[in-house]
Amino acid sequence: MLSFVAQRVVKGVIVLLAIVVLNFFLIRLAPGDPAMVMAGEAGATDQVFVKQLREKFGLDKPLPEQLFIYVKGVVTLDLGFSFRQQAPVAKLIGERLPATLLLTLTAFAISLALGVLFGTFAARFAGTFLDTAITVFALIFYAMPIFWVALMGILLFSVTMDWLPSFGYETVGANLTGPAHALDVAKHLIMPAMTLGLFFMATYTRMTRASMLEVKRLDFVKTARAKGLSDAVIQRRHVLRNALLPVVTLAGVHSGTLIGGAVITETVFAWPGIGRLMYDALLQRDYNLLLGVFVICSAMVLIFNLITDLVYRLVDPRIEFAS
Amino acid sequence: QAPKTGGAINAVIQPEPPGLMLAQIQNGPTQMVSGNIFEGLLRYSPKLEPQPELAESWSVSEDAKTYTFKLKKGVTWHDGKPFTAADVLFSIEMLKQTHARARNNLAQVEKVEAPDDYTVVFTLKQPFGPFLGIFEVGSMPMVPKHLYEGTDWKTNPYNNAPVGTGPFMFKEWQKGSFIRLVKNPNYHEKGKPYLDEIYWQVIPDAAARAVAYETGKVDVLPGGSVENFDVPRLSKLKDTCVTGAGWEFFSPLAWLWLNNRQGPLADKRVRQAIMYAIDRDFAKDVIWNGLGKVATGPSASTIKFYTDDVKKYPYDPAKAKALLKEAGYKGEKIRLLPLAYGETWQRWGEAVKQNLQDVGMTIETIATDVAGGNQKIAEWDYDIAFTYLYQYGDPALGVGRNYVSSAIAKGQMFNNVEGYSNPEIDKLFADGAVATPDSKRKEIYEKAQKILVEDVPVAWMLELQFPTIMRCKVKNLITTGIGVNDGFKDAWLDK
Amino acid sequence: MTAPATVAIKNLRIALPKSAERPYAVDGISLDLRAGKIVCVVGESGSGKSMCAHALMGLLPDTVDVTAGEIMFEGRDLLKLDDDGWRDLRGRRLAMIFQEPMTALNPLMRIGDQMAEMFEAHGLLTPRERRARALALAREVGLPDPERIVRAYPHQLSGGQRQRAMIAMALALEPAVLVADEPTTALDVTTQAQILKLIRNLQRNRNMAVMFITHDFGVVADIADQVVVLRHGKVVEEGPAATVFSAPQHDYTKALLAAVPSMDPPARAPLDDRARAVEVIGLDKTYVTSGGWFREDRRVDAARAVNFSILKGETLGLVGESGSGKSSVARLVMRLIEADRGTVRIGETDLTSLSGKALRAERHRIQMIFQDPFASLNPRRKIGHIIADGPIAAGVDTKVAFDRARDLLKMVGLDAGALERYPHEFSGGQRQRIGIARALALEPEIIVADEAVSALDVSVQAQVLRLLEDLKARLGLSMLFITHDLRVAAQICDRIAVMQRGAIVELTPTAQLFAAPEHAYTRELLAAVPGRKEQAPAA
Amino acid sequence: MKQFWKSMLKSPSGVIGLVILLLAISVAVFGPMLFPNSPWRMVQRPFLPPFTLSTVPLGTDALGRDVFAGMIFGARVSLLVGLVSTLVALIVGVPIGAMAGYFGGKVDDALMRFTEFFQTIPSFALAIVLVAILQPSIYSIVASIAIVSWPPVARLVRGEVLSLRTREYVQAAVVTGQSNSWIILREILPNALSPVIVLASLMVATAILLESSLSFLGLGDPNLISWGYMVGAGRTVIRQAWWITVFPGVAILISVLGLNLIGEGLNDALNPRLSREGR
Ligand SMILES: Nc1ncnc2c1ncn2[C@@H]1O[C@H](COP(=O)(O)OP(=O)(O)OP(=O)(O)O)[C@@H](O)[C@H]1O
Ligand SMILES: Nc1ncnc2c1ncn2[C@@H]1O[C@H](COP(=O)(O)OP(=O)(O)OP(=O)(O)O)[C@@H](O)[C@H]1O
Ligand SMILES: [Mg+2]
Ligand SMILES: [Mg+2]
Repeated sequence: MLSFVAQRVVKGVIVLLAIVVLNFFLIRLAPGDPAMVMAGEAGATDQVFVKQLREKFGLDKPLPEQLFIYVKGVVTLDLGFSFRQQAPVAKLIGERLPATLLLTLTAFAISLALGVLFGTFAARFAGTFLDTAITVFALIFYAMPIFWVALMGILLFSVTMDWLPSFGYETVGANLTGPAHALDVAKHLIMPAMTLGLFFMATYTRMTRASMLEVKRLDFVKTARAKGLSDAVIQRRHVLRNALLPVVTLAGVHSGTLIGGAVITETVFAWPGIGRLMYDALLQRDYNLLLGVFVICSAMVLIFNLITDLVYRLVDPRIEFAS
Repeated sequence: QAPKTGGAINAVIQPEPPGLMLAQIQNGPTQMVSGNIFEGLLRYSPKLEPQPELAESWSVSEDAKTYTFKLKKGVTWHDGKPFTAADVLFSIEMLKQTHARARNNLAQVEKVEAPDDYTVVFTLKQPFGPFLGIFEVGSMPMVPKHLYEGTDWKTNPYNNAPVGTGPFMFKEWQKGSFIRLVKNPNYHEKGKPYLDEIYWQVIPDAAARAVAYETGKVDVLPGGSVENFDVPRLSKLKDTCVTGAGWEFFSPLAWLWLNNRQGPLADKRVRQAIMYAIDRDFAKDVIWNGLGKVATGPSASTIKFYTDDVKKYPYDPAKAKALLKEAGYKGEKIRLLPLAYGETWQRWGEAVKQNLQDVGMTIETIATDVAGGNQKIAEWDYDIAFTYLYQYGDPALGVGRNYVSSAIAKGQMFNNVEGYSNPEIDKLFADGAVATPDSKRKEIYEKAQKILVEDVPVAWMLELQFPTIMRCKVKNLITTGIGVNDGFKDAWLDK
Repeated sequence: MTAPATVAIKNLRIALPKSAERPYAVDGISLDLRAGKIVCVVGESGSGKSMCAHALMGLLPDTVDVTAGEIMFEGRDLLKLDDDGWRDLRGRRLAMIFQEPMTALNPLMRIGDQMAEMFEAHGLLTPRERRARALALAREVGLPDPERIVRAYPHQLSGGQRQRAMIAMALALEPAVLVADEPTTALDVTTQAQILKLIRNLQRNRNMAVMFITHDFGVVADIADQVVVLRHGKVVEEGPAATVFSAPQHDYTKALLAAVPSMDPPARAPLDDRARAVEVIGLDKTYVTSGGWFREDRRVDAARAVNFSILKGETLGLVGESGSGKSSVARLVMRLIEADRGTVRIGETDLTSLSGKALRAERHRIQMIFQDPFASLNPRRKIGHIIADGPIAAGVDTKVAFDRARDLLKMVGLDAGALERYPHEFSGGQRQRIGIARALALEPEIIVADEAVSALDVSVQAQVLRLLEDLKARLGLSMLFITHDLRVAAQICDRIAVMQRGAIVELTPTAQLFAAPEHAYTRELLAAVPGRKEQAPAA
Repeated sequence: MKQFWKSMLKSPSGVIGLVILLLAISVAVFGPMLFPNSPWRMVQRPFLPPFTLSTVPLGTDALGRDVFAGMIFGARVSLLVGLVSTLVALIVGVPIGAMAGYFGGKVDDALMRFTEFFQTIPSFALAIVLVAILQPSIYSIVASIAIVSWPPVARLVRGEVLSLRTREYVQAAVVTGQSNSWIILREILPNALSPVIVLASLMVATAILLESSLSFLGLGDPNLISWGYMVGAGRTVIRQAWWITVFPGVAILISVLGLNLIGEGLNDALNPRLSREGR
C-alpha cells in the first residue's frame, strides 16, 4: 500500500515535470508577452519601458536559461513570481484554490449522487417510460452549453425569483461569520455547483444504468436470489456495489476535468477560483502564473486519480497493491 | 441639496486590476480604484481647466518655462505622515522609471526643485503648451517617499496595501471577488469624503454584471462595464441615472490602423475608399446604441484645437468602389484585426468586414486575444486593425504620437504603427508643442488636422462614449473631466 | 418407488421467446425427486437441463414463460407462488449450487459474509451466531483453515474451494432439496472427484433430495441413483442408474454412452526407428508477475526442464491437472511465448534461435488447433479468409490458396459454401473442423492440439477425434495432444507424458501407463477419473 | 453488418438519433446551396423578432443579420468541427492505443506515459491554451479539440487490444505466420471497434459543445459562423432578444441529444449480450 502510493507519487512527479517543460515552451509560442500586455494597458509604450519590463520578468534571458530557472524553482516547490500581479504565484493560487475546490467538489458530489440515484432508478425501470424520461432529462443538461444553462439559471433564480445570488462567493460587505457565513457561501454556491454538476450528472446516470443492467445479469445475483434475499438487499448489496466500480473509475477521470472545466462556470458566476485565474493569466501572458496553475491542476488531477485508485482498491478486493 | 454622509457604494470593476500601486501599474481598472487612494497635484474640470488638488495654486513664468506649485498644507498620508514637496520630488523620480506616459510628459522638464516644504518649481527646457495638463492622478500620482525610498519598488509590501493621500484608504482585497476601500477620516478637504466605504466588485462576465446591477447588488456600472446592447435596457430601469460625462480628459477615439507600408493600403485612394465604405452612422446607432459621435479626424471634438473644417467622408459605397477601381485594387486579401474587448467590438469588426466586402474588398478576419493583437500591431503584421486611444486633452499629448515619423518604432504600440510619414506633419506637431500662445497652437493644429484627414493615415471611426450607469441616489459621482477615475470624494448617497 | 416424491415435476412446459431455435426449452417434462436420492439429469448442451433446474428454483429468466405443468413441493404448486413465497422457500427449503464457482460468488464480499447472508435472508440468528455458523459450515465442507477463509474474498480461493463455499452456503439451512447445475464442470479432475464425494456424503447424511445436472457420463456413473436423459426439451429415457447404463433403451442414450471414450487404450502399432519430428530439450519457463518496486515478485514455474521428442507420425499426449503447465509447454513449442532456457527443434531447424521474418518463414511447419472453437475463429472474417490467410501470408497465390481451402473443407467434412460464411453460422463441432482445416492449410509437419476437444459434446468430441486420427494417418503428421481427460488421451495417444507443477513426471507408452502407472501422481490422476469404477470394476 | 443495422434500427433511441443526425447533416450539406446569401450580411433592422417577416423567419440579431441563415451555415461548421475533430482524435488515438496494447512492455509504458501527460492537464484548459496559441481558426479549433480528446480513445483501444491480443484467433494468426501489422489491422482492430464507435459518437457531441464553449470565450473562428458562436454572441442580449441564442442553442441541444441517442443505440446494437437478450 505505502509502496504503491510512493510509486505513484514518483511517477506523478515525472509527469508533472514533463508538463512543466512542455507547457513552458507551449506558452511561449503564443504571440505577445507580458511586457507587451502591460505596456498596452499602461496606454503608452516606449523602448525603455518594454525593455525594462522584459528585464524585470527575466524574458531577456535565453529560453533554456529561463526554463532552467523555472524548473529549478519548481523542484524546490517555488512556483515563481507573477510580475503582473506582483505576488508569488503560490500565494495567488493558494488564495483561489479553496473556492475552486469547494465548487468542484460540491459539483462532483452533486453529479455523483444524482447520477447514481437516477441511474439506479433508470436501471430498475429499464425500458419503461421512467427510464426514457430520466435519460432524456439527464441528456438535456449534458447537451446544453454550460454558459447557457448558467445564464438561464441566473435569469430564473436571481432575476425573476430573486432566490439566489447571481455572482460571487459571499455577500460582499455583509461581514458575516460562523454559521451565517457558511449559509451565505452555500447560497452562492448552489447555482454554480448545480450548473457544473448537472453537466456531469448525465454521464454518471448513464454509466450507472448500464453498469447496473450488466451486473444484474451476473451469476452471483442469481446466487443471491437463490438464497431468498429480498430484492432491495440484492439491489443494494450485490448489484449496486458491483455496478459502482466503473463509475468510480470514471469519476476519478472527471474530477480532474472538473477543475479545468470550471473556467466558464467561474466566469459566469464570478466565482473566485483558479479556472478564471488561469484564463486571465493566459490572456495576460502571465507565464509563471499560467504555468503554476497548470502544475497545480495537474497535480490535483494526479492526486484525485491516486485517491480514486485507492478507493477502487478499497472497494474491490481483487486488485492488489501492485503496479 | 446638501450632501449626506454615510453609506457604502458597490461599484463594478472590470477586469480585476493586477495591482493598485498606481505609480507602477497604469491599466484602466487600477486607475479607477486607485484614483480614490492616490491624488495628483491637479484635477481638471469637464472643460479641462486645471483645478487645485494637492497643489493649492500655481503660476507660470513669462517665458512659459518655469511653473511654480504651492502645495496644500496639512495634508497627511494615510499613515499619518505629512505630505511635502520632498514627496513630489521623489514621486517624479520614481515615475520617470516606472510610468511610461509620465516619462514622456516630463521629457521637456529640465529640473524640479523644492525651495521649501510646500513649494515645487519645474523648469522646462523649452515652452511646452500642454504642461499644465499632466498633473492628473493617473498621469502623475503622488507616492509616499518615506515608504518607498531606498526600497525595492517592485517588491515593496506597500504595493499590496497602497498608502496615498486620497479620500479613501485601502482596506482589503479578496482576489477574484472584491476590493474594499474605507473612508479616510483625516482627509484634507474637511467634511469629505461623504461615503463610508466603497466596494469594487469583480464580475468577469458582462451579462452577469448587468444582472448584478438589476438585482441591486451593485450601484455603479462605470463606463464600459456592460455591453452597449444592454445600456438602453438598463437605463430604463427604475431609479437609474445615466451620464456620459467624465470622459472629457481621455476623449477615447476609435479608429482603424491602416498599414500604410504595404499592399493596397499604401495607396491613399484605397484608404479614402475605406473611409467612404464604412457605415459609421450604423456603427454608432446600432453597435454603440447611438452613443458617441462620428469622428471627423485625428482629434476628438472635446479636446483643444479641434476643428471640423476638414474633408468629409460620408458613407458612400459607390464612391469607395470608384476609388478602389481607380487605385487598381484587384481583390488582394486584406487582414482585419478586431479588438478583443468583448462582444461590442467583435460585432463592430464583423460589421466593418461586411462593409468592406460590400465594396469589393477581400477581408480575412484574424482572431487574436489582446496580447496577440498587440504583438501583431506592434510588429506591423496586419493590414487593418481596430484600436481606440485616449487623447489626454491636448494634441501634443494624445494625438501627435500617432502620426509623426519620429514615432515609428517597430515592436511598440500606440505610436505611429501605421507607418505614415510626412515631413510637413512632423514639423507641425513639433512646432505645435512648443508654440505660444494658444492662438498660434490652434492655427498649427488645425492645419495638421486638414492634412491628415486628406491623407487618411488611419481610418477614424467614432468618438466613443462610455456611459456610467448608476442608481439615482448616488449623487455627485462624476464632477471632473476624469470622471470615475478621479475618486469618489464628492459622491454621496441620498438615502 | 417406495418413498413419496419430495418434489414432483409434472408436464412442465417452458416457452422460449419467438425468435429462439425451438418453441419450447422444456416440453412436457415430468420427473420426481425423492429424499435421500440423487437424480442425474443428463443430455447434450441446450437440451433444457438448466431450464428445469431454474424452474424449480423460480429463477427462470424474464424472457421465458412456463405455459403448462406444475411443480409440487410440500403440497404446494411452486409455479403458483408469489415473490414472497419464493423468497421464503429459496435457500431455506430449496437450495442450488451453480456451475461456475468464480462468477457465482459476489467478488466484493467476504466468503463468510456471503454464507451468513443465508441466515440473514430468512431472519435467523443474530449476526454473531451467523458468523459462528458460517465458520462451522466452512469446516464441515472441508475448507482448509476455516478461520482465515471466511474472512477471504472469492478471488483468493481456488476453484475447488469456491465450489465448497457454495456448497456450504446451499447446505446452511438444511434444505429438503438441493439442485446442482453442473457443479464440477469447471474443475479439474482431482478436485472434481473430491467435490463429488463431498456432495454424496452430505446428501446421505442429511437425507436430501438432489437434482444433479451434468453432461458427463463418468460423473453420472459415480453418483446417480436415478438418471433422466433429456433431448431437445423432452425426456427420452428415465430409470435407475444401473439399468440405464447396462441396458439403455433409447437410441440417443445408446449413442451418448457409445461416445464416452473408454479408459482402455486400443492396441497401437509400434513406432520404432522413425525420424524425430520435434525435439524439446530442457525447456524452462517461469512467469514473473511484477510486484511493483518495493514488493516481491510472484513467480510460477510453468515449465521445468521439460524434455521430450515426437517421432514422425506419432501422437504424444500431455496430461496433467489444471495449472500443471500443459498449455505453457504448447505455447513454448509454438514460440507463442519465449522460453527462459531450452531448445525446440523441428527436424533439423532450431526454432528457438529464430526471430522476426525468419521465424515467420518456419512457422508453417508446426501448427496449432485451439481449445475453444468459438474463441479461435475471428468472428469478423469469412471462413475462406481464415483458412487462406496463412498460405497467402506465406506467399501462395490467392486463388491457389482458396482452391486449397475448398479442398481442406471437404477433407474435414464441410461443403465449399462454407468459404463465404462467417464463424457464427457454424456449430461448435463444425467450427472445430474449420480450426483443423486452418491448421492443415499450411501443410505442417507437426500439429499441436491444446485441449482441442474439451469444449465439445461427447458425441461431437468422438467425431472430431476420429477425424484427427484419420487425417494424421493419411498425411503422416506428428501430433502433440494436450488434454486433461485421460479417457481421450487413452484413445488417441501413442505415448503419454504426465505433467505436474511444470515438470514431466512420467513418459511412457499409453498402454503401459494405464496398466502400470509408475509415478504416484499418475496414479492419483487415474483414480480421479470419474466413472472409473463403473467401467473397470476390477480397479 | 446487416445484423448490425437490424439491431440498430430496432432500438428506438438509435432510430431517433439517426434521423436527427441525418437531418442535421443534410441541412449542413444542402442548406447553404439553397441559401446563397452570406449569414454575415446585414439584411434587416437589428433585433427583429422571429415570425414577423417571412424573409427572416427566425428574426435578426444585433446587427440585423438573418438568424435562420446563421443556423443553416452554423450547422456546417458545428458538425464539421464535431466530426473532423473526432476523426482526428481517432486517427491519433487508435494507433497509439493499438500499439501500446499489442506490443506491451516498454512500448506500452512509453505510450501510456505520453497519453497520461495529455490526460493530466485539464482538457478544457489545454484546449483554450492551444487555441489561443495557434490563433483561433477552424483548423486550430479542430486540432485542439482533437488533441484533448484522443487520450480516452487511446486508453480504450489499448484496453480492448490488451484483452483481444490473447484471444485464440489472434494466436492462430500468429502461428500461421501473419505479420504484426496484419494482425493488428485485420484480426484485432475490427473486433475492438464497437466500443470505439460508441465512444466516437459521444465525442462528436462533446466536440460540438467544446467548440461552443471556445466561441463563448471569444476563441472561435471569426470568419465562420457556428451555432456556438451564435449562442455566445447572442447571450449578452438574451434579455432583449431571446431568439438569437435560443434557436442555435436548441440546435446544439438536439444534435448532441441525437448523437447521444445514436451512441446509446450503437451500444445496444454492438453489445452482443444486449442484442442476445432481445432474441
Ligand atoms: N435466457 C434465455 N432466454 C432465451 N432462451 C434461453 C435462455 N437461456 C437458455 N435458453 C434456451 O433454452 C434452451 C435450453 O437451455 P438450457 O440452458 O436449459 O440448456 P442446458 O441443457 O442447460 O445446456 P448446457 O449444457 O449448455 O448448460 C436452449 O435452446 C437455449 O438456447
Ligand atoms: N501469462 C501468465 N502470467 C503468469 N502466470 C501464468 C501465465 N500463464 C499461465 N500462468 C500460470 O502458469 C501455470 C501453468 O499454466 P498453464 O496454462 O500452462 O496450465 P495448464 O496445464 O494448461 O492448465 P489448464 O488445464 O487449466 O489449461 C499456472 O499456475 C498459471 O496460473
Ligand atoms: Mg446449463
Ligand atoms: Mg491449458
